[in-house]
Amino acid sequence: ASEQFIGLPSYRVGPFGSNGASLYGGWIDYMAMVNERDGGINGVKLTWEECETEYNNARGVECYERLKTKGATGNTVFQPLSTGITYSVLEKVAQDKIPMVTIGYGRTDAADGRVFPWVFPMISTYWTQASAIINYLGTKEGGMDKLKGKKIGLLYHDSAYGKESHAILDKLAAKHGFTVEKLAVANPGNEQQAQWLQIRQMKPDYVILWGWGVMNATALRTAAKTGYPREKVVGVWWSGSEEDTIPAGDAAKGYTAAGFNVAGANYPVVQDIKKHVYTKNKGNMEDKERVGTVLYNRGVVHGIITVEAIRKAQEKYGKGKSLTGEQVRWGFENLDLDNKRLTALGAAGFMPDLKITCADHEGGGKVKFQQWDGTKWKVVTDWIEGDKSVVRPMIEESAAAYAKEKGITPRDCTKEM
Amino acid sequence: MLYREAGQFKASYQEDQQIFPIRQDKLGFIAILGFFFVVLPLIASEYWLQAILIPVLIFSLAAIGLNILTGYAGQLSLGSAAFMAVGAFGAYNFILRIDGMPFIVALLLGGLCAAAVGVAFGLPSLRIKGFYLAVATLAAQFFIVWALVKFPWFSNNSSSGVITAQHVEILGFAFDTPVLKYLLTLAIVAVLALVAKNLVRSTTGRGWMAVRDMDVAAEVIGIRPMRAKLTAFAVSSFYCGVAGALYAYTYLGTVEPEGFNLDLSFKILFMIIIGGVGSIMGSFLGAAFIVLLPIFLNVAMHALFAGSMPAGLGSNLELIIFGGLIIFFLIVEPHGLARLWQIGKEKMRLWPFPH
Amino acid sequence: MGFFFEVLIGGLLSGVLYALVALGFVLIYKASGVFNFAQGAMVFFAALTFVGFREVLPGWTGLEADGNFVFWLAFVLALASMVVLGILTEKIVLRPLVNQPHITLFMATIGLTFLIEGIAQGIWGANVRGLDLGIADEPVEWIMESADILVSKFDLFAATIAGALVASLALFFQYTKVGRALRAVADDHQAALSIGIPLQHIWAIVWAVAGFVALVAGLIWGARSGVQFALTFTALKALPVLILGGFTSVPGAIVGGLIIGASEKLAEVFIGPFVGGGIEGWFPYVLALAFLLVRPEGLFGERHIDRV
Amino acid sequence: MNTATTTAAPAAQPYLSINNVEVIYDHVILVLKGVSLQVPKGKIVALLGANGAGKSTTLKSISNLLHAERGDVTKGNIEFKGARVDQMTPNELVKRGVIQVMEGRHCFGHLTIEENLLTGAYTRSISRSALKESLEKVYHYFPRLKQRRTSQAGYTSGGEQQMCAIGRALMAKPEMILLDEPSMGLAPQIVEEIFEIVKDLNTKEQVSFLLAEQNTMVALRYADYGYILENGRIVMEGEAKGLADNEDVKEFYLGLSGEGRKSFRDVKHYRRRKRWLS
Amino acid sequence: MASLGDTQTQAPDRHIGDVILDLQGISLSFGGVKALTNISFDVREHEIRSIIGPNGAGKSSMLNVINGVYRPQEGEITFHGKVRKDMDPHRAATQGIARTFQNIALFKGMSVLDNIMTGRNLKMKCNLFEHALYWGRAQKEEIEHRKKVEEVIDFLEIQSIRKTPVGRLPYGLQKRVELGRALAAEPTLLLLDEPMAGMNVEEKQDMCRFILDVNDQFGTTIVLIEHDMGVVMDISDRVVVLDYGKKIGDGVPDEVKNNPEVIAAYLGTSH
Ligand SMILES: Nc1ncnc2c1ncn2[C@@H]1O[C@H](COP(=O)(O)OP(=O)(O)OP(=O)(O)O)[C@@H](O)[C@H]1O
Ligand SMILES: Nc1ncnc2c1ncn2[C@@H]1O[C@H](COP(=O)(O)OP(=O)(O)OP(=O)(O)O)[C@@H](O)[C@H]1O
Ligand SMILES: [Mg+2]
Ligand SMILES: [Mg+2]
Repeated sequence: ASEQFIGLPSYRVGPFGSNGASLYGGWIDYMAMVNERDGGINGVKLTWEECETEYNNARGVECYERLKTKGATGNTVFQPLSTGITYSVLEKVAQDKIPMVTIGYGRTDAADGRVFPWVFPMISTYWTQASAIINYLGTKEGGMDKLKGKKIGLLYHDSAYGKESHAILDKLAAKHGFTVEKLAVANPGNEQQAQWLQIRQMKPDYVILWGWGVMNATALRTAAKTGYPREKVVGVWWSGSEEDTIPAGDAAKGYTAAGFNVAGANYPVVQDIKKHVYTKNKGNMEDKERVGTVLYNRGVVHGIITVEAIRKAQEKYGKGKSLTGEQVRWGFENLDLDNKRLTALGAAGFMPDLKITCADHEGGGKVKFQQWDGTKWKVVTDWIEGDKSVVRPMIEESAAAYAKEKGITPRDCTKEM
Repeated sequence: MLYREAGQFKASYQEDQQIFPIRQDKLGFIAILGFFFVVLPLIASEYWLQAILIPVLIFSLAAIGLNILTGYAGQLSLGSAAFMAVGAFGAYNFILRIDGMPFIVALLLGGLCAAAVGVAFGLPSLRIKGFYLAVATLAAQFFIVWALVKFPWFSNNSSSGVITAQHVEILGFAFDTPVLKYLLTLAIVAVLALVAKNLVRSTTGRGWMAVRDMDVAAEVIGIRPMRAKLTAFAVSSFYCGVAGALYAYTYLGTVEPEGFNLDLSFKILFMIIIGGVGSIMGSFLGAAFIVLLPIFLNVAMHALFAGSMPAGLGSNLELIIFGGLIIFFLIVEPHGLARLWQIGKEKMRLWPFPH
Repeated sequence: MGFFFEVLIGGLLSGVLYALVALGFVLIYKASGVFNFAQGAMVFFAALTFVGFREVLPGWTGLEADGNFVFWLAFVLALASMVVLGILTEKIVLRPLVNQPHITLFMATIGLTFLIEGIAQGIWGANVRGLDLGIADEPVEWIMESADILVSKFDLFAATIAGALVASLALFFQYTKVGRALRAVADDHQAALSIGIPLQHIWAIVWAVAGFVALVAGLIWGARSGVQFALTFTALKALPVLILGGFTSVPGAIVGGLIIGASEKLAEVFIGPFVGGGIEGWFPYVLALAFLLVRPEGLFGERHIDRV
Repeated sequence: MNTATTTAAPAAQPYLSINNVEVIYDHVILVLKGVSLQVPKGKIVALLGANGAGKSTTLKSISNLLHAERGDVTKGNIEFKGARVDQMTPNELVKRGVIQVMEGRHCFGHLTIEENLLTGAYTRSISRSALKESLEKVYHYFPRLKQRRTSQAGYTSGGEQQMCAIGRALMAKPEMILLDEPSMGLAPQIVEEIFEIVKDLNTKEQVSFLLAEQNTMVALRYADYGYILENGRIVMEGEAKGLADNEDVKEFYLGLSGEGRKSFRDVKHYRRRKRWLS
Repeated sequence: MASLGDTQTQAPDRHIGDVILDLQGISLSFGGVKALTNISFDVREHEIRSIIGPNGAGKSSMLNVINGVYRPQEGEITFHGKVRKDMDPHRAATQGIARTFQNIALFKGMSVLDNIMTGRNLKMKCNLFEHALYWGRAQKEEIEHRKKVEEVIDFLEIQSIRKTPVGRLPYGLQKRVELGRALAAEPTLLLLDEPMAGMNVEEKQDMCRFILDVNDQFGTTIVLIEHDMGVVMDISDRVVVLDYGKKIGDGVPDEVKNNPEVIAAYLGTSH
């Protein structure tokens, strides 16, 4: 039978090994499940190979190059789950005609598909997320107008990743009339006494936690130490997993975080994985307890999107064929996961519906908010959408600037079919 | 009679001063050069060029830089990556802000920026020695990276501090394919390596080594420790800077300041220690070793127990073996691969015993 | 003003925790003139082993999970592992490299770092774990009420332990024969051998002690921010403390810790805002550098002798 | 050429004996080419020879300090009181009473003179008073050290360091001392003193000595027996008196030619050297 | 010691010039330790001037003062008619003072050749960039100096070990190489700190030969510290005796030798 190869530049050691294990675990499990349950996509078996990047850019590039030529048609989608690696291969993917999907990380302005045909920062970019968070706070306050005069603290990881938050929040602050107090936390972020004492001084109404790795747990711990109510701390999705709350212990209770996927093992899709994969113990997770955690499910989302894109592409380029990266790219660009489809996949409410177009490589832009009750994440909102009217122009502006710098002429999407 | 002897030596000095006094070595070296310049580009796959050869060359250059500072001048430094960053962002801004700026010039200017910064952070070395200095150089490491993230000017106000290297073009000729990029890198590295070799076998180099081995004595015979150390910092940082620029332009294309983090600095340090402290050739060996070993292990792991072992365990095993091998090599030859190679040659040449 | 003191005290307390990690470096440096890069990894390894045992022990022994007994049993087992680690390190790594240049030994400890990290995560897995020592990390009420200054119970507790550890070790080095021998070894391996100082044993001992210190540091830091790989980064916090206090001085570690801790916090709060914050990463190093320019061997380090 | 057994001074049991030892540095540099020598109990044996002959190497191979310099004993065996010592750690050796005073001082620079001496007694577990006693003894031998007791060894003068090194060894209360160039850098009368001390220990406490010495004149004056080492081979041996009278030794090692000692001014430069080997 | 008496008569009648180095009332102390107290003596051109004295008397410190490694608290140094409070090593070197050290201070990591080449350092004019290219001037210069260095090597008869790393050499040869490094600088004033320690008579004879040759062939002035009385008395023109940092004797060998104070403090009865 024909096969479809997918290269996995995973990281299972080093500071983020824990996250990598869950993310890639969920993703691999889903693909394994598709193979087991449906015998692949229209009979096309999914095959994959991991390549350890240690979350290191150079290693990532090596993996990219190594995986590129593997399998029947070479690597057909690249998802490094590391913004750094994303940047490092940004130009290569275009040359090699391999679509790169960066769900919930990576280069934000790549959402403009006209300038970045090969890059798909799907579901929601950092900017959309930021505005979604503000919208959530608005609803908490009972209306966006209520945000006027409010003071919002931004505790961000002092790095490229953390700085993504600045521009958008400033814009939103101007629009809604609240103020943003930015507090940088030096990498790795295992010391935040100073920042939280400052927060204790300035008494913000909310604190947005824009962290990564050990910074999150430390933040919650220190918040508790300085007596700042966790209910008023809202995290981004890279701060909203069990890996962040468990080490914080009781300090995490009441903390809320955004997520473009939710925690929980009782969604049909996860159940299927257990049924078809773990009972045959072909599961990838070393500790099964973590099946259904936020990051694991995020991995599953990666799986779903990958598989569905391939499925879509097969409709155009021939069912049961193994496709090239270029063909799969078309699949991504025309991906349409409406709620009907999601329900069919057993992922209704598990992830937001999304529709990718030539111009918009982001799609959905929706997030849910979950609260940590001390033992598990509880969903507390429905899907909340970011403010596209603010975000989209920013994206296009930034993308245009890039296009200019690089001498790229944006695609004319009216011509694309 | 002194005179006569001198006369008869005269002819031989030039030869004696050459990099490869021994004929076999010279031929071997030429062969190697030929292989890298002519044969490899023809046979090497894109993967090898992009993912192995180019980085190895670039890291070799950085390693040479650090070796000049640590190996020859004896100033332990943990800030190499930061100086690479200066080089990269320097070159980027020169090309960005001065139109018509030739690539090579920008490269060198980037290197010079790094050199300047290097000298600035080298000043403490006049008073501070050994590991104290090493830890002090961490100040450079953290501060520079922080500054690059913090001040958007360096990254042309990109929202995240990331820069995307412009396309490499020399005299209107674009270096866009892997082979061309490889050749460009190779050429630059080869030339700079030669320059480094010249420096270390000249008065400058002897000055460095003298300061390294015993600065009091050095001062007494008229070498200025301060001058030697600072030139070492400057040259070293220059090399790191150029390496950094290449790292951005011929290797990754897009770089973020965090890319030049402490890990990278340490990696370069491994390279010179494993390769051989105080040896240009060692820098190459070390770079190759440190870049290739983890990849090799990763591939080997997959080949051996693909699937049969939990992925996490595999990665950790790689780490363990990597660490183990480093220790093993140090025990076998504390002075690095270069020395190992020498001893091998000695063994071949002069057993049982010289005269 | 209250705020100032709040920051100051908080800084001092964190400083003691840095000192705790720095201590491990000092021990080994004193004993062998080696800069033990693996200290951070040892902290991680120790903490992970502890929580690991704590997880599996109930399964093996049928004791209830968060009982005192399990806690101490796990502690003992973890300590034992650290001792074994120390002895193995001496046998496999140091002994063959005796009398080699420092940079070589330094490199060896880097290799050791990879080994330890690999082994630790290989055995116990990469999972991030929480660790609760039973001391709540919350403000001390009466200080809070009387002066509205926030002082964390946990930090006080940690500081006490660290202080005690430092004090006892300082005494040990000053007044025992082994202590003296250690300093001798650091000066000249070969000479030490020649007069019959058993390097092997001494190093084994020191590494074991360093392992113990690492365990304590690991527990305290693990309780603060979870037991995870990032524990290895605590080393980065310790280094400036180290050079400021002097590689060879145990009391130096504590003093350096206090200075670094306090000033870095104050800087972050009062200077940070003007330069965009996040200066905690480099400020301690620059500060230490400034100190070094005045005292090239740190506050209490031994002067480097070059005599002709 | 193992004449040692035949001519060696009559010793009840072979005390320290080195049989046909070969030493290689760095795997390639062959330094000792089958050296055999014996030190009888309670005797002073001198090991003479030019620079680079291998004296220090011989001593280090006995005290097992070679591996610290990446040198190995590749042939032969070394016995002390009938037990092989090749595999012992230096620590065990010192415990058994064999200690080496290394060439070139090797004091612990950062320790004070007194601390240096105290570390010397590391292997002995003795009372404070006993320790004090041996300390006093050393000070009695080297009054100069007492004056400088509190200053860091690294800052003391060359000779002071030399004394410190010897004193440090004495602290271990050894029964066999390997002295490497004790007289180096010492003022004449101190040299005399040191050799007096050697004699003293030797007669009073039956300490045996193997001393590598360049100062042949003095060495032969105090030694009972002597070996001459050249290029890693023993080329001559015999009773100290006998050696001192040997013509070649006179010329090359004592600088005495036919008509007594020559002034250093008059020594001819291009004199070709007579050698036993090659 | 029969021949000691007539050393002076044996000395070739070299013309001893006038004072080139004059030290007045030099005092130096380290914390409590008084290394030198109010020492004055001079060195004449072309002469061999010895400093003797018990261990810790302050001989090496004296040399360190002369070439600026130590800065005396009191006193003044007159070199080539220029009066100074103290020297600094670099200036001393540029003015033609070279030295060897008591505890060998060679550059362990370098070959014999390179070690001696460093001695030429001050004479080299090329800059970093010329070195980088190693072309034309730089290379010519390198080769010229190499020639000079080879002369020194031949002179000291160490051709065979040219390329060996000095760390591996036996003690005696290292001393010789160190002398070579000093000579390579073509000094006018050469300071030798116990150049013959740890040598046997034969090697000492060679060393003496070298010193004497340097002295008459290049007319180099020599200040010598040595503990071997035979050597000192034979080859030196004048001897100054230190004890506990004080000067207790100064003059031609015979005077010194018979100076009771000196005998008591230093020579001991055996001489
Ligand atoms: N660590 C080493 N590595 C390589 N060669 C060495 C080493 N140590 C000594 N040698 C060589 O071994 C030979 C003997 O050295 P050794 O020090 O034993 O001579 P020696 O008789 O003690 O001379 P000296 O009287 O100068 O001390 C010398 O030629 C020396 O070059
Ligand atoms: N840098 C220093 N710091 C402290 N004390 C010093 C220093 N240099 C020398 N001394 C002391 O000054 C005194 C003289 O030292 P110096 O080395 O000049 O003696 P010396 O005459 O060379 O003795 P030797 O013949 O043993 O070399 C010694 O007591 C020494 O301890
Ligand atoms: Mg010797
Ligand atoms: Mg002296």
